[in-house]
Formats: sequence, structure tokens, C-alpha cells
Amino acid sequence: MPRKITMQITANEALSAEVRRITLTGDITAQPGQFVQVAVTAAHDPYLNRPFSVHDWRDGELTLLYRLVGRGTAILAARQPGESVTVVGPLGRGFPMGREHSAIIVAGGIGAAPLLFLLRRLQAAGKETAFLYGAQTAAALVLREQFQALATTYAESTDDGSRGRQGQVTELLQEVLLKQKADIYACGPEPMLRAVAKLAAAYQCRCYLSLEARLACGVGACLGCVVPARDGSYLRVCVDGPVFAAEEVFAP
Amino acid sequence: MPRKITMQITANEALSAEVRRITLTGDITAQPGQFVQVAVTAAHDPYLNRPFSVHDWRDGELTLLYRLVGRGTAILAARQPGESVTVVGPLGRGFPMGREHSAIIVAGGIGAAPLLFLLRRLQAAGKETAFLYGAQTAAALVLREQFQALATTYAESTDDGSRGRQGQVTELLQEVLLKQKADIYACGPEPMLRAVAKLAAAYQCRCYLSLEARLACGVGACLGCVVPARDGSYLRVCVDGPVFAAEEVFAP
Amino acid sequence: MMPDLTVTIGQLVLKNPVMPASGCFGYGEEYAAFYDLSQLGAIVVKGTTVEPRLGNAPVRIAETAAGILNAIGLQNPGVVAAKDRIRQLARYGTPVIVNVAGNSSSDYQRVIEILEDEPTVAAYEINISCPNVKQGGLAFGTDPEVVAELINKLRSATHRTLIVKLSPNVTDIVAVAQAAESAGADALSLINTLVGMAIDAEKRRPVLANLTGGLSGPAVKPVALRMVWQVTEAVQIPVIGMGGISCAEDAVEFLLAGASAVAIGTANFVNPTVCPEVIAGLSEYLKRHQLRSVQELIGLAKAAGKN
Amino acid sequence: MMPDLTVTIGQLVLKNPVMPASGCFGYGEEYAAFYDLSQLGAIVVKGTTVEPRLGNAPVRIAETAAGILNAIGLQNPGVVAAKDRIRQLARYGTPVIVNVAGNSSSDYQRVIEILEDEPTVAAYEINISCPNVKQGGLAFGTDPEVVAELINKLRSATHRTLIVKLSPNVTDIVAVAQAAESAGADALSLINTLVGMAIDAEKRRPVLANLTGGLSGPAVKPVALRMVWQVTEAVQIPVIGMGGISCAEDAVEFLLAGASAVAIGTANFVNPTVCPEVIAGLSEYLKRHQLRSVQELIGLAKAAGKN
Ligand SMILES: Cc1cc2nc3c(=O)[nH]c(=O)nc-3n(C[C@H](O)[C@H](O)[C@H](O)COP(=O)(O)OP(=O)(O)OC[C@H]3O[C@@H](n4cnc5c(N)ncnc54)[C@H](O)[C@@H]3O)c2cc1C
Ligand SMILES: Cc1cc2nc3c(=O)[nH]c(=O)nc-3n(C[C@H](O)[C@H](O)[C@H](O)COP(=O)(O)OP(=O)(O)OC[C@H]3O[C@@H](n4cnc5c(N)ncnc54)[C@H](O)[C@@H]3O)c2cc1C
Ligand SMILES: Cc1cc2nc3c(=O)[nH]c(=O)nc-3n(C[C@H](O)[C@H](O)[C@H](O)COP(=O)(O)O)c2cc1C
Ligand SMILES: Cc1cc2nc3c(=O)[nH]c(=O)nc-3n(C[C@H](O)[C@H](O)[C@H](O)COP(=O)(O)O)c2cc1C
Ligand code: FES
Ligand code: FES
Repeated sequence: MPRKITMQITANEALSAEVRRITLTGDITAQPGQFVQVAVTAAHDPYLNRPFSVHDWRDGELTLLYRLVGRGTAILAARQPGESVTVVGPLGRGFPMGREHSAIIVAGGIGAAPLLFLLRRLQAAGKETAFLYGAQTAAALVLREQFQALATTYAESTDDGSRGRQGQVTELLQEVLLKQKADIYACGPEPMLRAVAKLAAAYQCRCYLSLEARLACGVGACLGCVVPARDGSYLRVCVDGPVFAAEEVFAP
Repeated sequence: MPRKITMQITANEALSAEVRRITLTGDITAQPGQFVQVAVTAAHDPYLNRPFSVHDWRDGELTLLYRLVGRGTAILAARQPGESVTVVGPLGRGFPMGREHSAIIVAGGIGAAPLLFLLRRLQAAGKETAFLYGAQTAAALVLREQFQALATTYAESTDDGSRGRQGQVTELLQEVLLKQKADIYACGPEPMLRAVAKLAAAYQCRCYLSLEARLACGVGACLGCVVPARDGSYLRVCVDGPVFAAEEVFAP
Repeated sequence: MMPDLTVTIGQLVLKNPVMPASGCFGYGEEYAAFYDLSQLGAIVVKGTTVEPRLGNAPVRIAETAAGILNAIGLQNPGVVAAKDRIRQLARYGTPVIVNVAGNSSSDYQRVIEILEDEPTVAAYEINISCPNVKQGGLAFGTDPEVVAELINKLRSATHRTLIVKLSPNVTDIVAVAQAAESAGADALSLINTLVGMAIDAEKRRPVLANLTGGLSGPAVKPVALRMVWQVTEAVQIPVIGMGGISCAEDAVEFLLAGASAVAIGTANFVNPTVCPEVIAGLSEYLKRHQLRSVQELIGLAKAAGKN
Repeated sequence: MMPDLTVTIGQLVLKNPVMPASGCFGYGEEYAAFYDLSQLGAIVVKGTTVEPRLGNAPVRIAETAAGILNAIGLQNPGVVAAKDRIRQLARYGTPVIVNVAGNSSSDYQRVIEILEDEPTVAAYEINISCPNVKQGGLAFGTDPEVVAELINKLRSATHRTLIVKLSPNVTDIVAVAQAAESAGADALSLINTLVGMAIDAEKRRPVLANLTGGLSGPAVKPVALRMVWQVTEAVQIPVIGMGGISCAEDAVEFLLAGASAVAIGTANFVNPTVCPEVIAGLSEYLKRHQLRSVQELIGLAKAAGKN
């Protein structure tokens, strides 16, 4: 059940020029793929809370990974350890555990955020995991060692070839799929998610995608965050997702 | 000439539960009685800059004394040394140096803010100064030692008698006026200023009062900050003041 | 002693003057996770139409300075499905107000007809002012004669409390308010959203797929307060004030301006427990000001405004 | 290569599309301390009436979420004294636009008559929309027929560029805009302030002595953008857009929505160098987007809004 929780900041550090990690302690629970809404300021501008996926959660410690893109994330970056912050969560439907013995996790850039927690859970459930990590440049592959250490197999790609394979992370995915059947999990930019969904359909794998939208309430009340469903209706990213089965949202 | 200046915070400390002192360095000048507008936040809420009198200025160092009364001052209190802050100033007409050899300075509560700089200047000009400091309680007599050390004579009062004379600071003023003619300078709550103006008129002393109003522009452009003048017109606190001769604004 | 928070809106006696605003609270269940909804003075459910509506294409929300624009387009499951969800609210024992929307007066009549046998419904709030529905909607809310005609018809369709929700996008809101009053409205609610727009400078296009949307949140509070003040000067029926309320102090301001109750919309999105916090804050305020009843606050600023 | 920032408003060729908004820049001298005013596309001076006006009693300003309410009440020294101050602006060599206010059409005519022989004046901005003056003011701005009649008269009083400043406090701003256009206005400016109110919860009284005031600042930007978009769809004459502009990106949004130039009001109070910063930022934007002229931006979001 989501609640409004006052949490203490214990760390708030830069992982790259653009990406930061904040650690919060307080009375919250979470499942992989769920998110929280963070009240970045008590003033009325910027007005809305900012949604961030649960990067990790254990022992009452919640970690978020966030990319500096605008005013809200800039304000968050200036918050100091010791300060408290109001968080609403846990929110949304997370990743299901899947059915196959093997799982492939596809991360695009900051889309890696929710995938650490998922990776740990899948490993803990005894699955074999392949973690495929793509980004524009080597510097954007934040926490690569962490993912590499945890996953059964690990591969990476960059647009500019500065680390790993030069090209799209979906090329890595196709190679893995040629060898094995697996449940696929992905988070990243929409074009990447569409490509992942296409490959999953082609190889007849279950596929779960974490989507983004502009949220207002984050709890399903405002109908502001909808994405078109395959059946012509609209789905709310905040409560029907953010994780969707690929076929709910993308034509194969 | 006023300018928009980026200043560095070098200190921002509590002097009492309600009053804080912030020190800024940067390329600014000031005269006693002038004020600056501080951009407390870069966001649009709270929207307006906050005006504060120049508490002290020397060697490129500007000091402000501020009382925590609302959102803007709360945001200011949270700013850390090392951060920068945008300031517009110096603004307004300050205190004239007066004509008598003796000067009496009357401070009511946070009204003490602009009077340190004035006191130093009057002393430097070789005047004899009497500093009369009133507040609700002893704790609100912030920096009393500093004023006491600088002034030729010093007296204080509190509403609750917790330090100095129990009663109004204007009672102290009357006693001093019985003994000598002097130029009078005052800053504090409006009822106090009116009482000071009345005494000054009764004892035929020049009297300069620093007024407050809700400012918007702070530079004379919006006509938002007016106070009624004796002649029926309106005066702008921000450029016609904040220091006025008593007879400009108050009936004797 | 606990101050008395009771207020009366038409036939409804509310245990306190605080309710969520329509469209910002779904059919209640979402916020039931955060607190016991029986604390609320009333529950106002989202705009309900005869047929289900898909609503507008996304993007539906744009953040603005101290507010948001929304262009949901009245997405709702239609009155028949809505009725089932409304029935679920019976357990909270607090009056349920159904926000009714449509394109024609027969649409509104039909929604009311279908809900008349549902005992959970305590009152209807007639939304004549949704700026995000292209046909009809806006016209209803801006012309006093059209409003009078509609409310006349709906008055004969129900004995329940009829609240008319006014649009702020008019030259003279008092004229519309008076038209609704003389046509038999039991109460008024205001304001709905101001029509606004957001443009993405980088993408060089409007942010909302619907181009325009409705502005709400703290940004609109000054306009809402002014309209509540004006309307309560000119009508006898109670007014439910809303627009940018996000804390107890804001609610007090609307009551002081003349509102008999308040609704909280967008602020729920930022603070899911804002409604109970405002209720508690109102009690605190009354105690601090030594007032025994919230009713003493209603319109209290008017006297001061007159000297 | 420096992008071309030139725009045309009636007979005025402005070297860039950025000017201060009336009432927020005095007669210019206050901001001359901060930068060289000759950088501005134009200078718009405050609302000027035939006779001197004292203005309203204080409190005149209330801060609101992302905005302010003002109730200055057109304090000004009267046109004769104003003329001397306007003449001081000649040295900047940038067009001076005089905002003209009054209670009757003969008031407006009289102000123009007196200014006709002052060569420093480049254009008149007819303020038919000041919400803070009780008699007349508001009525002018809300009724298309009254507006047409007034502008017709003023059209025969001057050959100079005539800009009509529209009120946002209307049901249908397009009707008023079209009335002004057909009566001979060379350009329109919008929006003036939204009528609003602030109440002090602790003192239990309105904050402003005048009770209501005009809302401006970032809070109103969405409403202003929407109105600029709507009006520029419906008229041929250029529009000067304003309402909440506080940075270059905001100015770009107004141009994309169809404005030919922009005015900056309240933001000057928060950032006294906002005007030159917006001018510089516009150049940057054009360079970054590889546009040669600001004119290419005007209305560019409309095409995108249509697919
Ligand atoms: C369920 C969910 C989970 C998310 N998890 C993460 C996460 O773990 N880490 C992370 O870094 N980010 C995450 N995001 C995105 C994150 O919420 C936004 O980047 C953040 O809110 C931006 O705030 P800001 O104030 O800094 O940017 P703003 O100033 O609001 O915007 C900056 C720019 O980004 C665009 N933008 C902002 N938010 C969105 C959005 N939701 N969709 C599309 N464009 C947008 C704006 O249009 C603007 O161009 C998530 C979003 C959702 C919906
Ligand atoms: C020329 C000038 C010099 C000043 N110098 C100092 C100074 O040296 N030290 C200092 O502590 N303060 C000074 N002030 C007052 C100071 O500007 C305000 O206390 C401050 O702006 C409050 O900001 P806030 O956001 O914390 O309070 P807000 O949240 O804006 O307001 C809190 C409460 O204070 C009231 N309030 C705020 N500002 C004013 C005002 N100007 N007049 C009357 N009521 C007001 C509000 O109505 C509200 O009730 C000065 C004011 C002026 C005009
Ligand atoms: C997302 C959203 C949806 C809304 N839907 C409706 C609606 O269906 N019917 C209605 O009468 N008002 C609707 N409104 C308007 C609100 O009920 C309220 O009048 C307005 O938002 C102002 O209050 P606020 O500033 O507290 O949000 C909606 C507002 C928002 C933000
Ligand atoms: C203090 C103040 C005084 C104003 N005086 C005038 C005026 O005299 N004439 C006029 O046409 N508009 C006047 N306006 C309105 C502005 O010119 C502008 O239309 C409005 O404030 C919206 O722009 P902004 O949000 O950038 O301030 C005034 C606005 C303010 C804030
Ligand atoms: S953000 Fe409100 S329904 Fe999803
Ligand atoms: S604050 Fe604008 S004139 Fe004084």
C-alpha cells in the first residue's frame, strides 16, 4: 500500500556528470519495477512530485538513480545528507518474476535505474540472468561493474563505441535470443523498448517493459499519464504500469 | 548606482531563535540605511525578491540581519556558505549624517538591523551617540554587546523586563531628550516610529525614520510600496525612502 | 472543546467543509490507501457522462508555474459502470456528490435519471464548464440563459441537492451564478479550470495533444478567491470554493471570502493526505482564533473589506 | 552570423521583439541604472491619463504563488507632466510607446491630442483593460462594440501606430480582438492582468486596500499563451504577447504561439536585467536552432499544432 513517508537522506552522490544516486532511509517497502514520487520542494514551483523508479531497496534503505534533466532533479541534487524529504510510495505494478529459467535484462541509459533491484531478485530466485547494458557513451554506463558482478552474463554497447560493442543494445539482445529462450525485461528510451518488443515477439518470449509518461498524481486518480493500449483504450502508466507486458502496449 | 550582483555566502548563522546573520562577499557598495533585494530562490515561488537593510558593509563584505518570519527567510536560512546568491542593490536613500553633535539611535527589535552601520559611521564622524535598544524579551536584543561597545552611551528596555528597563524604548528616549538636543534615528515597528516622531517634534529635534512596506520592484518602477505623505501624495518606500524625515510621513 | 466544523450545502449536512474536487480523486479508491475516506466532508467523484468516454490523446498534463494544465477530456466509464463504483463508496458513510457532464441537456438529464435510484448519491454537481470537451461543454457555462434553461430542466429531474459548477472563463461570473440560482440550483461550486496552453520551446509545438487545457493549482487561487467573493456577494445559496487550495490557510481564505465549503483538487496529486490535513488544520485555526464553529468564518472578511 | 531580430509592429520597425510591459518600467529611468535602454526593442511607459492620478491607497501589492496582485490604480502624473519625462527617453533612440488610459473616449482622445506634437512618441497602446480603475476601465475592455467605437474615434485622432491592449477577463477575447482590428487598430497587445484577490487568513481581511487587484507573473503564462494563440488565429494585425515572461524560453513560446513581439512586466521586478537577457537569449536560441530571423519563429507552433 502506498503511503506518504518522511525519509532521511543518507547519501546523494554523483555517479557521472549527469547521473546521481540518492539514498533514503525510512519506513517504506518496494518491489522491483515500482516507483516513488518525490516532493523535491515544499514551494509551489516546480509544482508536481517527481517520479523515480526504485533502484534498490533493502533494510529500510531506498536508493534512487536519477539523471539531471531539469529543475526538479537539480533541486534534488542540491539536497544534503541529513535533510529529510517527503516520498509517496511504493507506487505502480512492478516486474513479474517470469516463467523461464533464463531472464534477459535490457537497460538503455538511465533505464538501468529499476533493473538492479530486479536483477538481484531474479538471481535470488535462482534464475540465470543476462544483463545487456547500452548507452550513448562509456561514461553513461553508470554502475556497470555492479551489474556485471551480479548478472550471470553481462554485455554492453555504446553508440560511439567508447566501450563494449558499437551499436544498439538490441543487437546484443538478438544475439542472446539466437542462443536461448528467456523472459525479457527492459527499461530505456521508447525506440529501444519498441525494438525489444519486436524481437521478443519474433522469438516468442515473454517481455516486460517499464514505460515513462508525464505523471501528475502517480496513484491512478487523474488519468493524466495514459498510454494507448493495443485494444484502443488507454492504460495509466502509474497504476496499470509502469511495467507492462509488451503486447499490452506495442503492436508486434 | 544599483546593480544586479552575484555574491558568495561566507557565513549564515543564528543569533537567536528568530534572528540570523548572513555575510556575503562581492562587488557592492552601500550607505547606512540603504537596503538590498535578495533573490532567495531561482524558482517562481516565492516569487519576489526579499528586501533587507544593509546591516554592515566594509571591505567588499555585506552583512544582513534577518528575522525568520516566513517562507523567503526560511529558504535564506537554509542557504549554505559557499553558495552564491543574487542581490540587487544598493537601493534606496539612506540616513543623512545630521547636524547636531549628538545623535540618538532608537532600535526596536529587528529594527536594529540597519543601525549598526549607521552607528559606526556616526562614531567615525566624531559624533556622540546614544544607542537605545528595545525588544520584547532579552533574547531578542541580538548583538547588544556590539552596539553597547560602539556607542557613546547605551540603554535598553524589554517589554517583559527580562533585561534593561521594563517598558517601551521610547521612555528611554524621553529621558535622553530631557538632557540634550540631538538628531534622532529610528527603525522598528510602526507604533514605535510614530511615538519617536512625536517625541522628536515635541523636543524639536530632527528625526529620521526607516520605514517598511511590501516591495515589488524595489527600484521605484511599480509604485507598489507607497506610504501616504503628509501633503496627501504618496511616497515610494523603496526610492523616496526607506529613510524619511519624520515630518514627511507622520503628523506630529 | 473541539470546534464545530459542520456546514450545510442544500440538503446535505457535511461534518466538515472539506471535499476533494471532481476529477482529482477518481472514484475515491485511489486515496483510500492513504487515509480513511470517512473523514471527508463529502466525496466528489469524477465527471460522469451517459456513454463511456475514452478521453483525449496524451500528452494530457503539462506542468506550469505553481500549477498544471490538464486535458483529460472527461475520460470516464459512463454512468452505468460509474454507478457500480459509486456504490462502493457507501461504506464510508460520507455524502457522495456526482459530477455530471454532457453535451446537451438531455445528456445531463439521462445521467441523473440513471443515478436517481442509487441511494449512495447525495447530490449532483452539474459540470457546465469543462474546458476540455469541444462540443457544447463550454457554451453551457458561459451564457446565463443557456445555464438557466439547463438547470430548470434538471431541477425537475431530481429532488436531490443540485450544485452548479461554474466556469471562470467568463466576463461576468455573477450573471451566470444568478441565472443558476434563479433556475433552482441549491448551491454553486467554483472555479473550474482556466483555459490555458503550454508550448514546448525546444520541440516548437504545443505540449498538450488537445492544444489547450485547464489550468489549476496555486497559480489560480487569486482568481478563484475573487470569484468566490463576487459570487457570494450576489447570491443567497451556498458556494463551494475551490482553485489552488493546498493547505488549511488556503481553505480559511476561501471561507473568509464567503464560501460555505471548499474542494481540493490538484493538491491531492502533490500531497495525497492534503484533505485530512486541511480538516485538522481548520480545527486548529478555529481553536487558535477562539471560534466555536467554522460557520463563523464564512464571509468574515467581507465586513473587513467594507471599511 | 548574428540572427536578425527585427520585427514590425504597425509602422514601427523594432530592432528586436522585446519591450518592457506598461506599468512595470515607470518612465524608464529606474532601469537605466542597470543597462543601456537603447538595447530594448521599444520602451513602453506607464498608463497615462489626462489628469494626474493619486492611485489607490496601500496595500497595493500582494505576492501570490508564482505571481503578484497589484492594485496601483493608475497612479501617474498626468499627460502634461508625463510628456516631459517621455521626452527624456529620446536619447535612447528606441521607439517609445505610450500606454493611454482613461474613463471615457474623450479622455483617451485628449491624451493623444496632447502627445501628438511630441516626436519622441512612436505609438499609443490603448489600455482598455485596467482592472484596477473602478469607473469605466473594465467596461471598455469587455464589450466588442464599445471597443470598436472607442478605437474608431482614436483612429481619426492619430496617424501613429495604434496598439489596443486587451483584457483577459472576458468570455471571448477573439471577439474583442476582431472588433479592435476592424476599427483600425494596427496591432494588439495581450494580456493585461487577470482580476484576482488575496485574503490574509490571520488578519481575516483582504490584503489589498482596493480588495481586488490584477494578477501577473509566471502564474498567468498559460492563460496568456492560449489567448495569444487564439487571437493570432483570428486577426491579421500583429500581436504583442505578454503575461509571465521571465526568460528567453518563455519569449520563444509566445513567438511560437503567434506573437510578433513580447513584453515583459513583473519579471523586471525580480530580475532588473531580464529584458537584455531575453534579447541575448533569443539570439542564442535562433543560432542553436539554425534560424536566420526571429520572424521565422512567429506562429511556428501552429503548424505543429495542426497535425
Ligand atoms: C514511472 C517513472 C519512473 C521514472 N524513473 C526514473 C528514474 O529512476 N531515474 C530517472 O532519472 N528518471 C526517472 N523517470 C523520469 C523522471 O521522472 C524525470 O526525468 C524527472 O521527473 C524530470 O524532472 P525535472 O524537474 O528535472 O525535469 P523537468 O524540468 O520537469 O523536465 C526537463 C525535460 O524533461 C522532459 N520530461 C520530464 N519528465 C518527463 C517524462 N516523465 N516524460 C517525458 N519527458 C519528460 C521535460 O519535458 C523537459 O524537456 C521516471 C519517470 C516515470 C514516469
Ligand atoms: C526596505 C526594507 C528593509 C528591510 N530590512 C529588513 C532587515 O534588515 N531585516 C529583516 O529581518 N527584515 C527586513 N525587512 C522585512 C523583510 O523584507 C521581510 O521580513 C521579509 O521579506 C519576509 O520574507 P518572508 O518570505 O520570510 O515572509 P513572508 O512569507 O513573505 O511573510 C511572512 C509574514 O510577514 C508579512 N510581511 C512580509 N513582508 C512584509 C513587509 N515588508 N511589510 C509588512 N509585512 C510583511 C507577511 O504579510 C506575512 O504575514 C525589510 C523590509 C523593507 C521593505
Ligand atoms: C486532472 C483534472 C481533472 C478534472 N476533472 C474535472 C471533472 O471531471 N469535472 C469537473 O467539474 N472538474 C474537473 N476538474 C476541475 C477541478 O475539479 C477543480 O475545479 C479545479 O482543478 C480547480 O481546483 P484545484 O486548483 O484545487 O485543482 C479537473 C481538474 C483536474 C486537475
Ligand atoms: C505593477 C503593475 C502595473 C501595471 N500597470 C499597467 C498600466 O498602467 N497599463 C497597462 O496597460 N498595463 C499595466 N500592467 C499590466 C502589464 O503591463 C502586463 O500586461 C501584465 O502585468 C502581464 O505581464 P507580466 O506577467 O509580464 O507582468 C501593470 C502590471 C503591473 C504588475
Ligand atoms: S499520474 Fe494520475 S493517473 Fe497516472
Ligand atoms: S517597490 Fe516598486 S516602486 Fe517601490
